[in-house]
Amino acid sequence: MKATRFDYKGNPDIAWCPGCGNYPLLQLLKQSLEELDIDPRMLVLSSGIGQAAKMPQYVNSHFFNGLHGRGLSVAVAIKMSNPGLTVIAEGGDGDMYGEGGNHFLHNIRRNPDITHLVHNNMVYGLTQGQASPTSRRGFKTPIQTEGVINEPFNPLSVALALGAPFVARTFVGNAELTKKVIKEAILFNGYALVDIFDPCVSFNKTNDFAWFKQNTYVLDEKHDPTDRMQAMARAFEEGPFPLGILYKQADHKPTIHEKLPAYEDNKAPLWKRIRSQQVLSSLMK
Amino acid sequence: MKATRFDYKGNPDIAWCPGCGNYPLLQLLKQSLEELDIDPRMLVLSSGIGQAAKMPQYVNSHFFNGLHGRGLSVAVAIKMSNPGLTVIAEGGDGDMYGEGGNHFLHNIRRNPDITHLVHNNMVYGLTQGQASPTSRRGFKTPIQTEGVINEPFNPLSVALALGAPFVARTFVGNAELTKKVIKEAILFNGYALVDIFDPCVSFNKTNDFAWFKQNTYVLDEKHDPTDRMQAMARAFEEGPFPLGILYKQADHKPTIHEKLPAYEDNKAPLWKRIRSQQVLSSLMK
Amino acid sequence: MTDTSYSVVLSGEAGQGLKTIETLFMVLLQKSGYHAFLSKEFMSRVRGGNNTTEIRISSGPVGAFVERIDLLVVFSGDGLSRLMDRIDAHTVIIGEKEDIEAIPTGAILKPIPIASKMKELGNAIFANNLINGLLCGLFKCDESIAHEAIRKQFESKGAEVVDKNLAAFQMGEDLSKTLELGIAIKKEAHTKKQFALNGSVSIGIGAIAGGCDFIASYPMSPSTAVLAYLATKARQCGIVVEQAEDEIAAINMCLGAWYTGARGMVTTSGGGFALMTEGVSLAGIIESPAVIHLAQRPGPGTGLPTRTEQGDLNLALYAGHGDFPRIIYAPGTFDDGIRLTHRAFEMADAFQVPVFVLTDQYFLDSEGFTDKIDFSTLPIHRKVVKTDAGYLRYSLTESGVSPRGVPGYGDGFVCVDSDEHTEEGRITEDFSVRKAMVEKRMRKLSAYEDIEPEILGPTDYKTLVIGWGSTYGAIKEALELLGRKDVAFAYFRQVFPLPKSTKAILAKAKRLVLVENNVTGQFGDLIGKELHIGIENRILQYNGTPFSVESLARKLEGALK
Amino acid sequence: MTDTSYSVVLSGEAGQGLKTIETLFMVLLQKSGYHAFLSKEFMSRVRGGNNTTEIRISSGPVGAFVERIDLLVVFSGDGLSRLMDRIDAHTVIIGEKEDIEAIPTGAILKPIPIASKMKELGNAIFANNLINGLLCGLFKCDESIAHEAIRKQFESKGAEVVDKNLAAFQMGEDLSKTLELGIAIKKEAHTKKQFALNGSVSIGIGAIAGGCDFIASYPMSPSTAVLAYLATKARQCGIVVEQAEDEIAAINMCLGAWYTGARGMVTTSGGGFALMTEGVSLAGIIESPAVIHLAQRPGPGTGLPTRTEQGDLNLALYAGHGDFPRIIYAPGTFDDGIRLTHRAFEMADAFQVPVFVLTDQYFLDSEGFTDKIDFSTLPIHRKVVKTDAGYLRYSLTESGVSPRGVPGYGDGFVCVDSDEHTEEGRITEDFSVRKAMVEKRMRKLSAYEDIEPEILGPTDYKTLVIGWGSTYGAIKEALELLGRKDVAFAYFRQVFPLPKSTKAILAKAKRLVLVENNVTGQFGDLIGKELHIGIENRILQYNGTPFSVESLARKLEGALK
Ligand SMILES: Cc1ncc(C[n+]2csc(CCOP(=O)(O)OP(=O)(O)O)c2C)c(N)n1
Ligand SMILES: Cc1ncc(C[n+]2csc(CCOP(=O)(O)OP(=O)(O)O)c2C)c(N)n1
Ligand code: SF4
Ligand code: SF4
Ligand SMILES: [Mg+2]
Ligand SMILES: [Mg+2]
Repeated sequence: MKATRFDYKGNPDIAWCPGCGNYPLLQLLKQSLEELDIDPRMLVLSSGIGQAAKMPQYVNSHFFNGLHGRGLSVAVAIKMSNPGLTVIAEGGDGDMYGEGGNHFLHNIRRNPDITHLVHNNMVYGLTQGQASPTSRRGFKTPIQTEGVINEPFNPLSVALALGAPFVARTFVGNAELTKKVIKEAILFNGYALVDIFDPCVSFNKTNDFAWFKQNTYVLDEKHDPTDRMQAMARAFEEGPFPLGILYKQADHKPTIHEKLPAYEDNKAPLWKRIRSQQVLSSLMK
Repeated sequence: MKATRFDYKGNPDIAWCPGCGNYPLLQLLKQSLEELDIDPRMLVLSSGIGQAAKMPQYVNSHFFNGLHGRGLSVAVAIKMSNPGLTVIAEGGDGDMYGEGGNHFLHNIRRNPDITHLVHNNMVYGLTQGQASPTSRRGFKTPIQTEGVINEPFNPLSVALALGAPFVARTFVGNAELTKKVIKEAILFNGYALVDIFDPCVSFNKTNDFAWFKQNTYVLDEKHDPTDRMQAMARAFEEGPFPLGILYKQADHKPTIHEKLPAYEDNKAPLWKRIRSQQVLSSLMK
Repeated sequence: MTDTSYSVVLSGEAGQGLKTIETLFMVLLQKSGYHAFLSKEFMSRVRGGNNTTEIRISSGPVGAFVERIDLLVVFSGDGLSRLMDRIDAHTVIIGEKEDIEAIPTGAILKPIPIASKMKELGNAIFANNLINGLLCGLFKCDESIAHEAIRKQFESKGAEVVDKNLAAFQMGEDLSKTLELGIAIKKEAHTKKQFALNGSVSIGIGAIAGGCDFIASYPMSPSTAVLAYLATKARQCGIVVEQAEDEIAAINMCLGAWYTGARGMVTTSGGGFALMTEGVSLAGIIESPAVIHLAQRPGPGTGLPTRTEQGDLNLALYAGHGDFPRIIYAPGTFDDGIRLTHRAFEMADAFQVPVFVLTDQYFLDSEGFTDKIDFSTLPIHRKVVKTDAGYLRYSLTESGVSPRGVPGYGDGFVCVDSDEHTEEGRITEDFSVRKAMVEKRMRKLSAYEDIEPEILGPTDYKTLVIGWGSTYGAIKEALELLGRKDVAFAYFRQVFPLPKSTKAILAKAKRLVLVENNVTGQFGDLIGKELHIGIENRILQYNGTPFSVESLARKLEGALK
Repeated sequence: MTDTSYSVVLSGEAGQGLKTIETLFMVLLQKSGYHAFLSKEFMSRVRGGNNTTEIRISSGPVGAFVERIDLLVVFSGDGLSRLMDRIDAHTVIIGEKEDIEAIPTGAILKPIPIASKMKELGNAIFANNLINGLLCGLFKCDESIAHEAIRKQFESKGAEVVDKNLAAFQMGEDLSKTLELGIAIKKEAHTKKQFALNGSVSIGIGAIAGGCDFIASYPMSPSTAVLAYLATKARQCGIVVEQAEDEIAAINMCLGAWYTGARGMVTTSGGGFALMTEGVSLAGIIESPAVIHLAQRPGPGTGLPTRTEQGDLNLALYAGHGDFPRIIYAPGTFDDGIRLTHRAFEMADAFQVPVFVLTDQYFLDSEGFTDKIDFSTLPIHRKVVKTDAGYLRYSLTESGVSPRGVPGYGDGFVCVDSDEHTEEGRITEDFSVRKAMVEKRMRKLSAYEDIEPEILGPTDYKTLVIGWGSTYGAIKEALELLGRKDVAFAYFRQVFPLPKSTKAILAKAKRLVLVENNVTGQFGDLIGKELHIGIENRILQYNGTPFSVESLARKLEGALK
């Protein structure tokens, strides 16, 4: 592995299990950032709680490792407060689609210029193997003792339904595709969702590397990523699941900070601004 | 108006503004229930907080008027605890799609056999006129002083994206359609969403009765409500918005209480069951 | 004060436009040199029902609600029965004949032919300005101010509308001459230089003065007006104002903003704040500043959404799992509202803790005049440091406060973590680091300087009345009414940490009397917990209304026997 | 007790299968007639790191963690350094030679050739049963029990696997003969009739005994095991077990279930519970029963997810805006776990209030044996009434408790409302109804009967040690160690309402010593608040670990000087 500026040099005591999909994903993320020549000092990773959400711990950058389910809210506020930063929200399927489901819905509506990476292992890893929203029917766990009975959550179709301008899925087993998609997502000016199939070797013995390999295919040129209804049809495919950029809006969709009056004339981060005495006095006029 | 068994005979001090869409909707709901010959003693209305969510106050039936955003969770638990009850969850666009967005997502996945009525006035009525998730772009309010900038929430496309088996929209100005749709939704065995255009005359002067009339059309027989992708295409239509049953799954999708082991052999409501001493003793064997 | 003040109560349905009268009349009073205080109570509905607004006109500063009604203006007969307790033989009731005679009141009835006057003008809509004219006449206000205001308000609607409103105003003034109420409240030029505002605006101004440049909140009565105020200033002051999808998003966004160095706040009410509890705990462990405006209303649950109570102090005190420091302020005057909110931002930044501004519906919806503030006396100190490569977000310092860097400013990395963490901000399970971090967090307020409780009344008191926040005005005036030389009032603007001087202040008294607008006496319990002093004598009110000066005076009299 | 007990500690990485040893060894001990107590500490990770399990084998009942390690079994050398404080010259360390010699310990080293033995068997996977055989031999347990258990466990994997496991077990037994540790703990036939469980299972059994037929919860350590336990019983006991999308849904679903007459619960931890706060307040105003299992772990924020603390008492006490009654229990033994949880459902139903069962990671993950319960002594009383046509859900009664109907049972309508409501359950803003409803709610517990604190030790105590919940075992044993005739221990199973007898119990003592597993002494503060008694002497631990008997004894000795 090539060294990157994002390699964390401190205590390397990583909390993940050997063989976890998070290891290659960590490398791929760091390489993507390196290849995009991003300055680590201008990068913020915001995450919640979960195995996926530990990712920022192992990256040499700023991070905000907050509450389970809330990484996206924090990320969006960071971008809204200092648009000069590159902001990535990262977390697991439980974190981002379960506990954090409402923020997923409504931040797509805001269209912040951030990248949203969701490690989808179809299970709650950190809490040791309960069903996640994306768990498939029949998947047995200590809670779903007779197998999952609910319809699996489809993040791609929901994102498309909400007008997300960039919707993609990748599989960590496909390194090149994963890097390509992550890089495009970071470069994209607007909200970019990347759902990443990323096996949990400890608690999901059903949906393992081999299963994901067998049950996915990479979208080819025939797919038109600027056609939302086509993307929607792909998003509903489950056997096999399509990988790649399902949708990328052709025209620019204004992002939230582009629309805020606070940034119309002044591009400085909020904290650098000084409010004049005149402005203050005018409040009591 | 014909009298119904659902007419509340007590203090008639209704908190709604004169002219509010909630008045005709209240009548239509009560008539629908009457025409379906539902026993008021077996009906539970569960709602959150908002003008829409006050509806149960004016109906002669059981009700659980809980917290803003949580009416759906309560409704689903009621049905799961006593499947013999007819359960309707009712609330506003802010209540059900904003504060309660996460429950909207995940209860569709559960497919409870309940009816979900959402009064969509594109505004927060009770709190006096802030934008709701369904407010259209440019809509000015005391908070969105320069107009709404976010993408409006599309409940229909999201419900379809999540596999909801019954997805409909109506407009309270169309009484016959509204009754027809509500009745079909109640009869439907599974989760049935009815998004109801229901003008707020006090705080939404933009999307008033006339606007809804002009900006909607009723789906005709050419629309195939058993085709999810066709329904999805309709759900994206905004000018005008389609009314009617966009989607109704052709085959029966099992509901959550049909899948729970607690109801496999015993159909009694949970509270009527008596646990034997043998069962209890077996816990410490 | 009461003998030099006069209370006017407007009673009508929601949607009848009381608001437009209030606005113009308050301007008139201020510009004419009266002191005034307006308080409202209203039902949770948009149209109909019965709401009342009380406006006290006074020759000196006034800041409390009184039961007594000197002049009652009714817009419909329906509300009269609700006011019977407050009407007596001296009360003058003005309104349409059939309305003021709707029920027997024993009051002095002064029918005015509003409807017929409006017929002359061709539309009932001008009635509000008729009342304005009438009030202007009764209080001998400067009518040119009203004319000016009316012209401004209606000019966009065309000359005819302006003229008819002016005509209605004139009709009112003319009517006032026929009433002979003999109102003679002294004016004082000072108020003309003051600023008219309500409690919500005071919080909003304080926030802007405190450097607030980010607010994310979800609407909830009675907290929404602060969000709305900041929204109106978003462009001018460069504030990011975001309506969140729920309160959980709001508090997490607020912390995200502070993380970048911005000064964020949330405004919410009890039920919404309950949802922020986990976020408050997050602020605790990541040592983030946060400013939380918590606008109380009667609970539990949805309770009485448009009414008042001081029932959420306990929640503010203990919200969040685990132990961590916090600060709670509770303004009782508009000036407090501004200064405490400003200070909330300063202290949040200085000590990296959540700071609460605890208000209530009564405080927020009350209106009055306050001295303009020289904002150069309220400076802001952004505590952001430029980071070096080896920057440690949670460096273990003696004070417990670690220099706070922000991303994009310096070479260091700003790593914050909700798990227990090392000085660097990365997860640890080391027991000794855990212990050190707990102790670091718990000592952060050691250098904090209290806002001392204010003692009103004699310094050699025998009895001390204890109150906090919005009860300030009522307690102050009730004690003035009683005029007891042995009784003082300790007013707590800072309710937590309990100011260190509290013990001594309480110890000086032979008898303590607690006044709170809740059912258990939550602040009294805090004193019990911290100082092991039991206050038996508790005057508590929990029906959703604020204390009136008179009822409080009666209760205090009972307690002081 | 310590002189008649022996502590075995297993140290290894997550994923090395400590669990399988624990399970078999505990069965062996019980069936052989030993008392035993197992406690664990583990890192927040699935594989790797270092976790330890302590198993105390004793001739009499035992229920606490000790520092002292008599026998240490290591599965990797990495963990040794973490245990240095607990190892001394008498400690025997068993393990692969290179592991036990990884660092100098001064202990008695007994290398055993695990790897080479496993080579004989062809797979390292059998090592756990080698250790089992070794422990069986050392404690002279009945090997046939182990053989039986091993056969059962592996029979599905074929005869070869069974045989190799049995062979490994035999190798272990053979090795034990070479060690000569001279362990001689007395057996007592009684434990054979007991039931082996952990704290989580005790809560689960108590819930089922209490009639729980609905649980909705969101996974969160350390509370999830209770959800998992009920999930395994869902079919047999007819329980609806639902994993909620978040904690807010969970608590609201729980209230929905109770509304239909079902008995619902939630299980959660601090951060998750924080999100339920608004729901707790809802229970308060709609007067819904609710049972909340709150499993504490160190906060604030995510804190130390797999560690222990008693830091959420304040949150349980004050969660929810507004004032309303609640009950909080805190079990310190497995028997308590069962009985208090059963009682939680009974009291919730009887008084229509939220009832908390407050545990922590240490309690939940500890294992031991408890007497089987005659469940006919734990009856359940469903308080549901059949409704008449004029049914009033919130009828104003003297006790404050109104008969609770459910939909579909009788002719009445069951209307519950989170706004302030009339007796019928419909929204009101009437001030006198509001007042009556507040008072009704606040008096609901007037007929509640306390669970008295248990006094251990002399009745004529001079010093009283105060503790609650999971510190029970450690305090009890530490005081037994000290053997002071003037010191008693008041153990509070019911922490709120503070039992009425508390005042008298505390008053009898000259000196009070508080023991809590948190940084501020939250229960001590509750006593301060309610009784105005300040407890200066506080033994507090907040590094994420439970008290050990010895360290607590040392601290108590210091405090008792
Ligand atoms: C409010 C709250 N609820 C629950 C938890 C416990 N919790 C931590 S991580 C997690 C789920 C992890 O699953 P996922 O997000 O899919 O991440 P993974 O570990 O699978 O990568 C849960 C339930 C928590 N920390 N906070
Ligand atoms: C937790 C919480 N947050 C906020 C509120 C305040 N609130 C009450 S109703 C409402 C929105 C009402 O809008 P909607 O649901 O669309 O109903 P409508 O009144 O328009 O029918 C809000 C924000 C609340 N009661 N509880
Ligand atoms: S539990 Fe699963 S997701 Fe977590 S580190 Fe292990 S393999 Fe990865
Ligand atoms: S505010 Fe709007 S939604 Fe509410 S009652 Fe009035 S018109 Fe209806
Ligand atoms: Mg996952
Ligand atoms: Mg609405």
